[in-house]
Amino acid sequence: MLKYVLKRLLYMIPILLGVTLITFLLFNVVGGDPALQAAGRYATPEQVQLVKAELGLDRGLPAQYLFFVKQIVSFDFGRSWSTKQTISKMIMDGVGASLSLTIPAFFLTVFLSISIALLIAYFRGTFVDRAIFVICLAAISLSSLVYILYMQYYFSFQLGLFPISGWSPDWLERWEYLTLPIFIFVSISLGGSVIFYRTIFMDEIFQDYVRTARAKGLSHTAVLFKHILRNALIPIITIVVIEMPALILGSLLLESYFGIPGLGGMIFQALQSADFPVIKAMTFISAFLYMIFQLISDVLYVVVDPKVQLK
Amino acid sequence: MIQIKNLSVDFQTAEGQFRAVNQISFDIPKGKTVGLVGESGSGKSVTSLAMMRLILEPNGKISQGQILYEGTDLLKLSEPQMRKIRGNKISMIFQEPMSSLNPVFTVGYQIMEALRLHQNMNRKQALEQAIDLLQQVGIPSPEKRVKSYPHEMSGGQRQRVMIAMAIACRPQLLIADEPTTALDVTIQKQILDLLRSLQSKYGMSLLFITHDLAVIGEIADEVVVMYRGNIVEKNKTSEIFRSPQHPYTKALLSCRPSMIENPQRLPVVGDFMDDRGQEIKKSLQAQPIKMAKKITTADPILLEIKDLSKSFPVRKSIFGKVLEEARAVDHVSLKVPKGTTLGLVGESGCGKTTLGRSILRLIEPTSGEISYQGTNVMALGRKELLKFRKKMQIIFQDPYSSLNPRLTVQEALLEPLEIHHVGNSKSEMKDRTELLMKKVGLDPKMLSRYPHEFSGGQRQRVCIARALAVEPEFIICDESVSALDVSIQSQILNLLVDLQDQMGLTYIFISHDLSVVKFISDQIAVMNKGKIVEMASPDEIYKNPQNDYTKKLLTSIPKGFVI
Amino acid sequence: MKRVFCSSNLKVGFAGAFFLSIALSLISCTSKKNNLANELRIASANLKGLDPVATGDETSSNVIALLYDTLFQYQYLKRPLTIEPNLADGMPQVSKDGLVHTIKIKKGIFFSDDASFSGGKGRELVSQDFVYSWKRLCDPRLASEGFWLFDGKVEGLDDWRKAVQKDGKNFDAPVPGFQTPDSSTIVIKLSRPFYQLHNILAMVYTAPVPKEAVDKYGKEMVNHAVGTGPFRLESWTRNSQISLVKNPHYHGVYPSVGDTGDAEKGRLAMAGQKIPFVDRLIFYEIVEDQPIWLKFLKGDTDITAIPKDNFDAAIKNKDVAPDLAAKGVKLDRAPGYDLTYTSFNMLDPLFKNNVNLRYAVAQAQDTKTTIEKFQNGRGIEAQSIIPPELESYDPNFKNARLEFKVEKAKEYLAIAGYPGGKGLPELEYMVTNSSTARQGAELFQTDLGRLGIKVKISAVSWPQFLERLRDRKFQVTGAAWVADYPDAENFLALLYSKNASPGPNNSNFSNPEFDKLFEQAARTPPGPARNALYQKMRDISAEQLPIIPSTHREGYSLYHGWVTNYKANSVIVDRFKYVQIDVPKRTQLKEKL
Amino acid sequence: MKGVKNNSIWLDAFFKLKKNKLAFTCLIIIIFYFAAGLLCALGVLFPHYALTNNDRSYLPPSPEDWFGTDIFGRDVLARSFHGIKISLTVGLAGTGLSVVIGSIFGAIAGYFGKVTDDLIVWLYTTLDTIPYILLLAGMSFVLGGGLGTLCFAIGITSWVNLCRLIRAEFMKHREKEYVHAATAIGSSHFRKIFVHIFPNVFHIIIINFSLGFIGAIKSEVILSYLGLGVEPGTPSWGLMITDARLELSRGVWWGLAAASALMFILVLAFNLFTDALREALDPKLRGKL
Repeated sequence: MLKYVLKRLLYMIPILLGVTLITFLLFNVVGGDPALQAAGRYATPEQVQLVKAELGLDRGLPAQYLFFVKQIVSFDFGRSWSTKQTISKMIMDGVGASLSLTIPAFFLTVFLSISIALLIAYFRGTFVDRAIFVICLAAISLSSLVYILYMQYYFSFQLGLFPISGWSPDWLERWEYLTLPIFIFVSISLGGSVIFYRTIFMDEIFQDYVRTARAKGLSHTAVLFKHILRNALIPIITIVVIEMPALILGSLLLESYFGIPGLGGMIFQALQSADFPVIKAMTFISAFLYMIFQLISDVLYVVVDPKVQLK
Repeated sequence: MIQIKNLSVDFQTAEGQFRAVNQISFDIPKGKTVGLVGESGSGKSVTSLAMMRLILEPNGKISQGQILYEGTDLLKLSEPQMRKIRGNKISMIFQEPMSSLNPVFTVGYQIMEALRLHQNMNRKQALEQAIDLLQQVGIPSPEKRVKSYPHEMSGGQRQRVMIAMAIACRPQLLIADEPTTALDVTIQKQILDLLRSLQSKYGMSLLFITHDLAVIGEIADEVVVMYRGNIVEKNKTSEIFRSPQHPYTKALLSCRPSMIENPQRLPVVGDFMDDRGQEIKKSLQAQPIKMAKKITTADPILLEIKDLSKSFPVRKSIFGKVLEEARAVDHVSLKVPKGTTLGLVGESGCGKTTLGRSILRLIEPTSGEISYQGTNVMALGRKELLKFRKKMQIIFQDPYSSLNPRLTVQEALLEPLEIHHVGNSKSEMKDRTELLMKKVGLDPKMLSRYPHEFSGGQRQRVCIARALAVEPEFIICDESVSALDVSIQSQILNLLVDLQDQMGLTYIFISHDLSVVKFISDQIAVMNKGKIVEMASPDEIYKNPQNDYTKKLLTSIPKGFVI
Repeated sequence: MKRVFCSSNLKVGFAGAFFLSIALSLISCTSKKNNLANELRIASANLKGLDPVATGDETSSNVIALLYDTLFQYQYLKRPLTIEPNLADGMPQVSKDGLVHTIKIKKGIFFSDDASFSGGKGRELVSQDFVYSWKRLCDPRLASEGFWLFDGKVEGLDDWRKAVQKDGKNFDAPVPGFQTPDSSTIVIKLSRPFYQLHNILAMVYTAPVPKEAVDKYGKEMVNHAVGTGPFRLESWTRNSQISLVKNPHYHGVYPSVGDTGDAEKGRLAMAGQKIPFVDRLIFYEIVEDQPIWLKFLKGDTDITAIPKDNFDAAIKNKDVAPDLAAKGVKLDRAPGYDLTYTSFNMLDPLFKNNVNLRYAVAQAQDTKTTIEKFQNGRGIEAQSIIPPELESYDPNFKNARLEFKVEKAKEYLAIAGYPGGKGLPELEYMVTNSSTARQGAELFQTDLGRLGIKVKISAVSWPQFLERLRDRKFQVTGAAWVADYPDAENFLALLYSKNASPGPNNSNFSNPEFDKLFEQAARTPPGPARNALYQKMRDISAEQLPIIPSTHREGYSLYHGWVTNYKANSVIVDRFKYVQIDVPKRTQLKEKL
Repeated sequence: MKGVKNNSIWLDAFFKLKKNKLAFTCLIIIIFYFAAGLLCALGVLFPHYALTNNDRSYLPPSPEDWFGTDIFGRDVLARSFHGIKISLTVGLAGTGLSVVIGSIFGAIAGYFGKVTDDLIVWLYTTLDTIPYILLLAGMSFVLGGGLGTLCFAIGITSWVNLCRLIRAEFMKHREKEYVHAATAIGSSHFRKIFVHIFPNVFHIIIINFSLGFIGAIKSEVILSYLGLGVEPGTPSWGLMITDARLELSRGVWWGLAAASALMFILVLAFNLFTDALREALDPKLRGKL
C-alpha cells in the first residue's frame, strides 16, 4: 500500500510540472506583458521596468519559469496585482466561506440524489422512473442564473424567509445567510446528480449477483439497500471524493449574488481584473488538491473494494 | 414433487412479443435428478427462472400455466409468500460463479444471509452452519475461507460456495443452471461428483440444466429435451440414450464427435430433420471411420517451432523495470508436417491461445524460433511479414467478435484481397468473394449483409472464407468451434475437414475439448502450464496416455450414459 | 453506511425541516437586534485595501476617507464646493510667487490606538507624519497611482526619487520641497506655481499615515487602518463587509453654513455638534445589482445609489416613485462633476489631420438617446469639457458641432473625403466588457451606421482596456472622467500634451497653443483671469474636438426616512461622517417595508 | 454504406429512435433549430433583428412583438432566434474541434500504447487536473474575446473526456479478435485504426458530440457572464441573458425569458435526444451524463 501511494505521489510530479507549464504558457507567454498589468494605471516606463524586476520578469523565459516553480514550491504566490493583498491570505480568508457554502450543499446533494436515484432504481422502467428522469433533464437544461435570480427574489424578498444577502464571520451565525444559497445550489445540481447516480444503480441492477440474492429469497428492498447499494457505493465514494477539491472553488454566481466572501467571487474578480498571480495560484492549488484527492480516491477504492488488491 | 403444467413465458422485445417457452409440462419427482437439455435459445434457462419466479418484469411475463409445488401453484403466491420458498424450499445455482456472487461481501456472509433469513438463526449459529456447509462442499480450512471474498477463490471453489449457499436451508429442489459450463473438464467432474453426493445425502430433487448431453448422461435420472421453447422429448435417461425418439434428440446424440471413433463426416441436424422439425426418413449411409493420418519422419515439415517462449510482466518496479513475469508459453517445440492437422489441447490458461498467436506474430514471442518452410519468421521485417501473412491464417473462437460488426461481409472479404492484390480488378475481386461464399457453403447473395444478420455458424463460415481469401497454406483454428452449439459444431468441423481435403491445407487446431480434437487431428499435443506435456497420435493419447495430466484430463471427460 | 440510507426519504424530510427551523429562528432574532443599533449601512462594491497610498479606486477611497483624515476638506453643505481646513489649522499662507505654502496643523489630534505604537496608545499627529506619508506616496518602489499629484511640482522630488530607486535606504533623505520647521508646521516648496495644491491636499492619497504602523505592517498596511479619521476599523471580512466604529475623539463638528434648501430639509439641525453621529458604519460589499436593490427595499441598507435598471421603478418624474415615497424613501440629486466623452486616438492617421471626420462623428452622435437609455434621463448634454458647478462653467456656451444632425454629419464626412462612408475603413470602438458599456457601443455603432460608417466593437476587460490606452493601441473609445477636485484644470488636463498616455490624456491630443495656455493657467492664482484662460482652452478643444464631450451626469441617491443630514457629492468622499440615523423611526418604518 | 435493404447499425438506430416518440419529437425540434439558425444566417428569417427604434425600447410582449423589445427597441424574439445561429456555431465548431482532437488522440494513445500513450495520458491528465472553468476562462481571457476564440477555447479545453473514452475503447478493441484477424490478413496500422476500429467506436463519438454540444452552449453563457463571450452587438444567448439579468429588476422579464426559453428548449431536446441516441446506439451507456 505504502509503495502504491509512493508510486502515485511520484507520478504527480510530471503532472504538476505540466500544470505549471500550462499556466505559465497561458499567462506569461501568450497573455501579454504581466508587468504592464502589475505596474498600475499611470505607470511610467521606468516604473514598469521596476515592477518587472520585482516580479522577476526581466529575465529570460526559462528563468521566469523557474522563478514561478520556486514560488509554488515555497507556497508563496506573492501579492495580488489588483488588491495588493498577499494571495495566501486572500485564499485563506476565502476558503472557509466557500467551503461552508459548498460542503453542506454538496453533501446534501449527494445524499438527496442517492436517495432519489435509489427510488428510481426501485421503480425502474415505470412511469415514475421516466418522469423523474425527464424532470431532472429539464432541471439541468435551465440556466443557473435563472434559479438564482428567481429564488433570491421570491424567497428572500417576496416571502422574506431569508436575508437577501450577507455574511457573518461567526461560524454559527452564518447559516442564516447560507441557507438559501445552499438550497439553490442543491436545486441546481440535483438533476444532473440524480441522473448520474441512477446510472450507477442501473449498472448494478442487472448484475448476476442480484439474481442470486433474489433467488435466496431476499426482498426487493433488501436487495436494493444491501446488495446493490453496497456495490454502488464503491464508485460513488470514489467519485464523491474526486469531486471534492472543486468545492474550494466555491460557486461563482452564488457568491456574487449572496455576498459570500468565498473563492468563487475572488476568482471572478481576478478574472475580471486580469489578476494573473491570483489565477495562477488558484489554478495551481486546485490542480494540486485535485491530484491529492484523486490519490485519496484511489486509495479509498482499494480500501472499500475487496476486489482490488495491490501487488 | 414439482409439476409444471402448460407453462408459457413471453418476452416483450423491440421487434414485438416473443415466446421463449411454449406450453411445456414436466414433473420433477422427489429425490430424483431431471436433466433439462437444449441448445442456446431453447428456453431452458427461462424455464428455470420461471420456476423461481425470477423472470424480470415488465419485459418478461409468465403468460400461462401452473407450477405446482406440493400442490400449491407457485404462480398464485404473493411475492412475500414466494420469498419464503426461494432459497428455502427451492434454490438455485448459476452458470457464472464469479458474477453470481456479490463481490463485496464475504462468502460466509452470503451463505449466512439465507440462513438468517429463512431459519431465524442468530449470527453465531449461522456462522457455525456456514462453516459446516463449506466443509460439506469440500472447501479446505472452512473456518478461514468463510471470511474470504469471492475473488479470492478459484472458479471451482466459487461454484462450491454457490452450492453451499443453495443447500444452506436444505431445499427440496435444487435448480442448477449450466453449473459446469464455465469450468474446465477436471473441475466439472469434481462439481458433478459433489452434486451427486449432496443429492443423495439430503434426498433433494435436482433440476440440472445443460447443453451437454454427455454431462446429462452422467447425472440425470430423467431427461427433458427442449428445442425452440418446446419440449420435444422426455424420458428416462437410459431410454433417451438407447432409443431417442425425436429426430432432434437423435441429432444431438450423434452430432458430437465421440472419443472412440467417428465417421469421416459427422452427422448434422439437417441429416435428421428439416427446418420445421419434421423427421427426415433417410437411412444414413454407412460412412467409413475417420482415421488419423500416420505421421512419419519422412513427411515434409511445413512449420517448425523451436523453444518458443512468451512471457508477460506481472510486477513492475516504480521505474518500470519488470520484477516478475509469467511465462504463458514455456519453451515449446513443435513440428507440423504439410497437409496434416495438429491438435493442441489444454485447459483454460494453459497458454495454447498465446502459442497460436505467437506463431503468427500477432503477439511478439519473447524468444525461440519459428521456421516456416525454411523461412525464419521471427526475422521478417514489416514488408516481408505482410507477404508471409498471405500464407498463414487464423480462425478465432468467437465468431461474434472476430468479424468487424461495421463491415459488410463483402467488405470483410474484399479487404485481404485488396491488401495482397489478389485479383486484378475490383470486379474480379468481387467474383472471388462470391466463389469464397460458395466454398464455405453460404449463399453469395448474403454478401451485402452485416455480420449481425448471420447466425453463429454462418459467421464462423464467413471467418473461414476470410481466412481462405488469400489462399493460405496453413491455418490456425483457435477454439474455432467452442462457442458453437453442438449441432453447428459438427457442420463447421465437417467443413474444415472438407477444405483440408480439397485444398491440402495444414491446420493447428486449438481446443479445450478432447473429443473435438480427437476427431480432427492427426497428432495431438497436450499443453499444461505453458509446456507441451505429451505429443502423440490421437489413438495413442486416448488409449495409452503417458503423462499424468493427460490421464487426468481423459478421466474427467463425461462419458455420457454408457449403454 | 448501510443503515443511513435505509430510511433515506424520511430523513431527508427531517433534515429539511431541521435546516429551515434553525434558519428561521436565527433570522428573526438577528434582524430584531440589528434594528436597534445606531448603525449606518451602505452597499458598496468590493473593497480592495485600506492603504491610502496603495489603493486608489473609488470604492476603497470612500472607506479610507473615513478612517484617515486630510489637511483640507470641502464644506459639506455649501455649493459650489468651497475648501476649508480639516487637520490644518486655518488655510495655508502662500508666498507671492505662489511657490511656498506654509500650513499649520491642529494640535491635540491623535492617531487611533494601535499595537504599532509604544504602549498601544495612539500618539499625537505631528507635521512630520505628513511629510513621511507624502514621501511614501512618491516612493517609486510603491508605484502609487496617486503619485501624479506631486509629480513635477515639488522641489527636489525627482532627485530624491532617483536616489530611492537606486537604494531604498535613501528614503530617509529629506525632500527639499517638504519641510517641517516644527512639529505643527509644514512648509511645501514648489518647483513651479501650482494653485491646485490645496485641492490635492484634500484628497485621501495625501492623508497622514504614522511611520510606526508602516514599519510594523509594511505592505500589510492594506489590512490595517491607523488614522485620525472619524471612524476606526472594527473588522473587515474581505468581499463581505467592513465595519467601522465611531472615533469618540474625532475633532470635527457638523457645519453650520448651508446652501439654499438645506435648512428646510433639516440638514442644519445639528449645526456645531460633534460628529460622527452614528456608532457604527457598515459597508456591505455586493457585486450584483439585484441584491443591492433588494437590500435597500428591505431597509437592510440605509442609503443607496440606484442601479440603472431599477431606476424606472424608483423614480417617477424626477422624484421618488409614489410607492417608495409612501414608505418614507427620499431622493437626493447631486451634480456629478463628471464628463462622459468619446475619445479619438489622435495618433491614429485616420483622425490626426482630419478634423472634419471628427466633426462628422460628433454630429452623428445621438446624445439624447444616450441620456435616456443609459442615464435614465439624469444628465445633461455636454457642450464642452468643463462640467457645471465649476467656477469656469459657462451655462450659455453652446457648441453647434455637438448637435445631433445626421445631415450635417454626412456633409462633414463628405468633406473629410469619405462621402457616404466610402473609402473609410471599419472603425474599431473599444469598450470595457460590461453590459452597459456594450450597449453603449451598440448605440455608437447604430449612430455611425446612419452615415454609412462601419464600426466593429471590441469588448475588452478593464485591465486590457487600460493597457491598450496606455500603449495607444486603439482608435475610438468611450470614456468618463470624474473630478478629483472641483476645478476645471482637472478636466482640461485630459488634453494637455505632457499628460499623454500613460497619463490621463488618452486621446494623445497635442496642441502647442493649448499647452501654453494650460501652463499659464497653472501659474495663475484662482480668479477671473484664470477662468478666462480655462475658457480659451475650452474653445480650442471645442474647435478641435479630439474628444467629443457627451454628457454630464447627475447623481441620484435614495435614502430611507430615518436617515438625516445626507447630502450626496462625489467629491466629498467622507460624506457619511455627517449622516445621522433615527433609530426609533427606523424600527417603525421598517415595519412597512 | 451502400446497404440496400439491410439494416446497418445506423439505420437500426434510426428506426429505434423513430419508435421513441419523445426522442423523435426532440429530433424534430433540433432540426427546426438548425433550420431556423440557417435561415437566420441567410437573412431569410427575422432579417430585422438589428433594426433599432429608440422610441420603442422595452416594450412588453404584444401581438406585434411576441417577446417585446429590448433597450434599443429591437425585436427580442428576432434576436433570440438569431441567438440560435451563434449557439449552433459555438456548438458545432467548438465541439467539432474537441471531438477531432479527442478522438484522434484517444485513438493513437489507445492503439499504440507505450510512450505515445504515456505522453497523451500525461497531457490530458494535466489538462483535466486544472478546473475546467479556470482553464476555459483563462484560455478565452488570454486569447481575447470573440466568436472564433470562443469556439477555439471550448474546443481545446473539452476534449479530455472523449479522449479518455476513445482511448479505453481502442485498448479494448485492439485486443479483439477482429483486429487480430485484420492483422493476420496484413492490414496496416492506419487501416486498423480508421477502417476497423473507428467505425466501432463511432457511436461514442456521436454521443459525446451531442453532450459536448450542450456543454458548449452552456459554456457560452458562463463565459458571457465573465465578460469573455462573443463580440458585443452579436445576438447571442449568453450576452442576452447576462444583460437581461440586470434588466429583470426594471420589470423587463421578456429578454431573459425569451433567450432562456429558447435555450432551455434546445438543451432539453438535445438532452432527451442524446439519451435516446445512447439507448439506440449503445444501450449500456443509457442515462449516463
